[in-house]
Amino acid sequence: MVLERELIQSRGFRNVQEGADTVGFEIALRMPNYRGVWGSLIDGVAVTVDGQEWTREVPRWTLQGRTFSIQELRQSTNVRWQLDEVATVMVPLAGGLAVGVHDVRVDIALHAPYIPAEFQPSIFTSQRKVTVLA
Amino acid sequence: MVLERELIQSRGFRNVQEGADTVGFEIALRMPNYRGVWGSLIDGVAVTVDGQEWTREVPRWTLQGRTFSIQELRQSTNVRWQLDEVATVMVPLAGGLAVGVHDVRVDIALHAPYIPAEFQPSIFTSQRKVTVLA
Amino acid sequence: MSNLKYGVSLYSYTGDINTVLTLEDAMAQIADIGATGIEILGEGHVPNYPEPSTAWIDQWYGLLEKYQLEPTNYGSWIDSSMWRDRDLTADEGTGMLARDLRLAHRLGFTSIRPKIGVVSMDLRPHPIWEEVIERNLDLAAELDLIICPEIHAPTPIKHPVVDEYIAFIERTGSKNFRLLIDTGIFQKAITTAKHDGLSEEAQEEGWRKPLAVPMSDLVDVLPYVSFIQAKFFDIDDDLVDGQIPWREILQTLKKNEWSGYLSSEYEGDRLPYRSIEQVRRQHALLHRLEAEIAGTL
Amino acid sequence: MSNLKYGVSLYSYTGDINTVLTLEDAMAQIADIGATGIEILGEGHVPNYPEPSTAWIDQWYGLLEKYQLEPTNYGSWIDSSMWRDRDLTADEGTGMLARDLRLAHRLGFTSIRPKIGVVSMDLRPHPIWEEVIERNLDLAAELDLIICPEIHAPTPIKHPVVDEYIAFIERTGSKNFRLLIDTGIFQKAITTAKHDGLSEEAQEEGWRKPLAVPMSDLVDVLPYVSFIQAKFFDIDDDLVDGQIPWREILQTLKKNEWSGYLSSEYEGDRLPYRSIEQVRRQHALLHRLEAEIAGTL
Ligand SMILES: [Mn+2]
Ligand SMILES: [Mn+2]
Repeated sequence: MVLERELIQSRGFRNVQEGADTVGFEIALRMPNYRGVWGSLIDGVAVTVDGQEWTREVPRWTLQGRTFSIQELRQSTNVRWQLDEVATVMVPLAGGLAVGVHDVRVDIALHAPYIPAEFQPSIFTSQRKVTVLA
Repeated sequence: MVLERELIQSRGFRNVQEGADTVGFEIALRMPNYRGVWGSLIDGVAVTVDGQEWTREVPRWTLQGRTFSIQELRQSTNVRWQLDEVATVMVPLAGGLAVGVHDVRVDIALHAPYIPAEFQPSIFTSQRKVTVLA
Repeated sequence: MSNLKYGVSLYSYTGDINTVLTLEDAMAQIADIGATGIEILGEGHVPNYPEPSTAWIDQWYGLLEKYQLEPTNYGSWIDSSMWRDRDLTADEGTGMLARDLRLAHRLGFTSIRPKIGVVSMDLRPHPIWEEVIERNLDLAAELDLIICPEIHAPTPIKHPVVDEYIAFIERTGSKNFRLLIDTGIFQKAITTAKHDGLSEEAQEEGWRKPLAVPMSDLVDVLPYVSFIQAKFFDIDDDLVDGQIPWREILQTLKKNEWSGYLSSEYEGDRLPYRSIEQVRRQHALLHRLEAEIAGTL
Repeated sequence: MSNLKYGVSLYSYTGDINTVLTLEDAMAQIADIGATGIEILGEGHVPNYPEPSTAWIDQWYGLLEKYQLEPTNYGSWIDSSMWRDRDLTADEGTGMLARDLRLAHRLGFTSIRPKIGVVSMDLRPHPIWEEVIERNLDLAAELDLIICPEIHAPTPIKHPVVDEYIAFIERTGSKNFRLLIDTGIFQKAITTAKHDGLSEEAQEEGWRKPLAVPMSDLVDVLPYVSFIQAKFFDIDDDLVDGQIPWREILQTLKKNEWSGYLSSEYEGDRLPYRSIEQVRRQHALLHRLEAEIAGTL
């Protein structure tokens, strides 16, 4: 399998249900760096949908089948975001997003210890229109 | 494996040796149609390299490991150009092409019997710069 | 009671498949939008067609299971002018269709669309069509496959070709021959989508001219329709399709209690990845419309 | 007598690999240009790193055989600031490098480049580096692997960091520690290639400023150099590289009888498929230059 070239994948953009309630939405992201990294080097992702913003502290991360808050991920030791695996980031939003096309932007923050601390973290930005079906 | 999006593939663009002589060059092409076709529906490919042209009657075709002149291919019965397989077209040219970047254009002619004869063949054109290494 | 099911033809991903989408990626995309049916083109999507390896067939069934998809329609061709010096014989055409029926069955399909070569500007099928189909009706029955020629622009529903198909159904009484409707015949406005390979005039003649078949014509043949290819070209950011009248189509299907598959055929511009997003938009639009119509019927 | 061998690092295909190139496609590309060596990044190109499946390892060896490629250098990292509250300990770093040495060996590599976190704007490596490497020298010897830190812009050759590496080689007498030269240090002209993720200032500081290390500095350390990453950004339609002085580099290597791999590291704009064509151009250029130089030496 291959991933879409855009960091924001079409597949996996959807609302999230908890029982009968829609509690948020999630986005599948391709790793923007040239190597995969340990989860603790991920400093979060800021998400903007149709102008509404969520800071890096908000989205929850699912990597390799395990779910973390960003605070937990920064302290993690044995989970990775690989080049060939998507990260799923979940943004809490009561009622979720309307079915249809949304303008989504992500600013993904990653640490690279071999680059001076003054330049940390690296920020990888991607923006595109994607469609929620349900 | 996947193929390059451009019909003209980078991989497979090379000069062809026969013994000590360079007798031509070859280009690997992705099928331009939405289905694969039987070889007899291929009406040839015109090739232009850096302004020099060869008509559809000239290039030799290698499909599924077998090599044909275009006249032979038009009469063939059991060879196909599939969506997931490249066709290799060989253009005779004494000495071959110079090592370096070339401007290559192909005009691939395919027959589609479900389209009126008046509109046959369909011509699929692709042009790009590709590099010969040897 | 109408039961509409949704699928996607791999034709939608032309240009993307084998370059930026593997078969598995395409199936994952289809499953991700909640569709349940997958349509393929035998000559397009079966590696080493007409003789796929058993390894590939195993992979095919493994992926159907993994993504919970069912094979719907299998597109085949009867290329009646394969060579310059002679036409295909009825014997040869019969053999071709039989080969595809067997392969379609082996891959789990329940419907097959043979595309027959034409002999005139108004797209009359080659005269062998009737014999080729008739000689395969028993095999189709044995394999539980419906053979359905495609009603495709620029051929409308009210046309001698369609009349002949219906006469054939009535004459043979076969349950294994039906019609496939390509929704391109309902196109109401021009499309600027470029169709690779075709000349300007051929495109003018065949694809850009909105045929705008009225819904009443669809109603007339609906009892004979077994499958619908949901052809479209472009759906914008507001989920508006400027060419295909989806609300009318769905209303007609629901009101006339038609059940079966709507299988996406994206035929717009072939920019990398565009097909993926467009198919998502189409399904979002169709689901929204179906819910709205359910509220009004 | 200098024997130059040519390889490609999968780093070159960043952005393309996993999207428009599978591992096999990348290997087929490398073989197609007559290169014999493949370099990878462990954390980038090994699925489920650091614990690839045995199925993947079998596939890896199968592809090496099919495309007649030999594993050259394996890029690893010792991320000395993995967490916000504390640095990596020497023990932890030692374990990390040992893990990568074993994995590199298991995949058939003969050279490993550990990239160590830095503690200053002039890119001093974290002080654990010396203990981490020293405690792994025996393992490296046992596995026949050369550990080679990368001399990478903006760190030139005449720099305390490189002095320390050379002092380490001389003090330990180990044959398993050498230098890796990234040809970005010879960059003579500015590049406009965009490096994703880095701020403008970081790029200004590190990548766009031509460091233009003189060839005489390379000559001085050449006896310690075991591997060369042939970093480049753009080669034009006439096979001219405006940034990296390949003629001087090859002349220096040939004249000083250096033997080993030049492994392509394309680091220009990440437009889809551009890496493939740029690597082809680089190899065409290097082969042409090597032949020209052979005629003059
Ligand atoms: Mn159709
Ligand atoms: Mn490097």
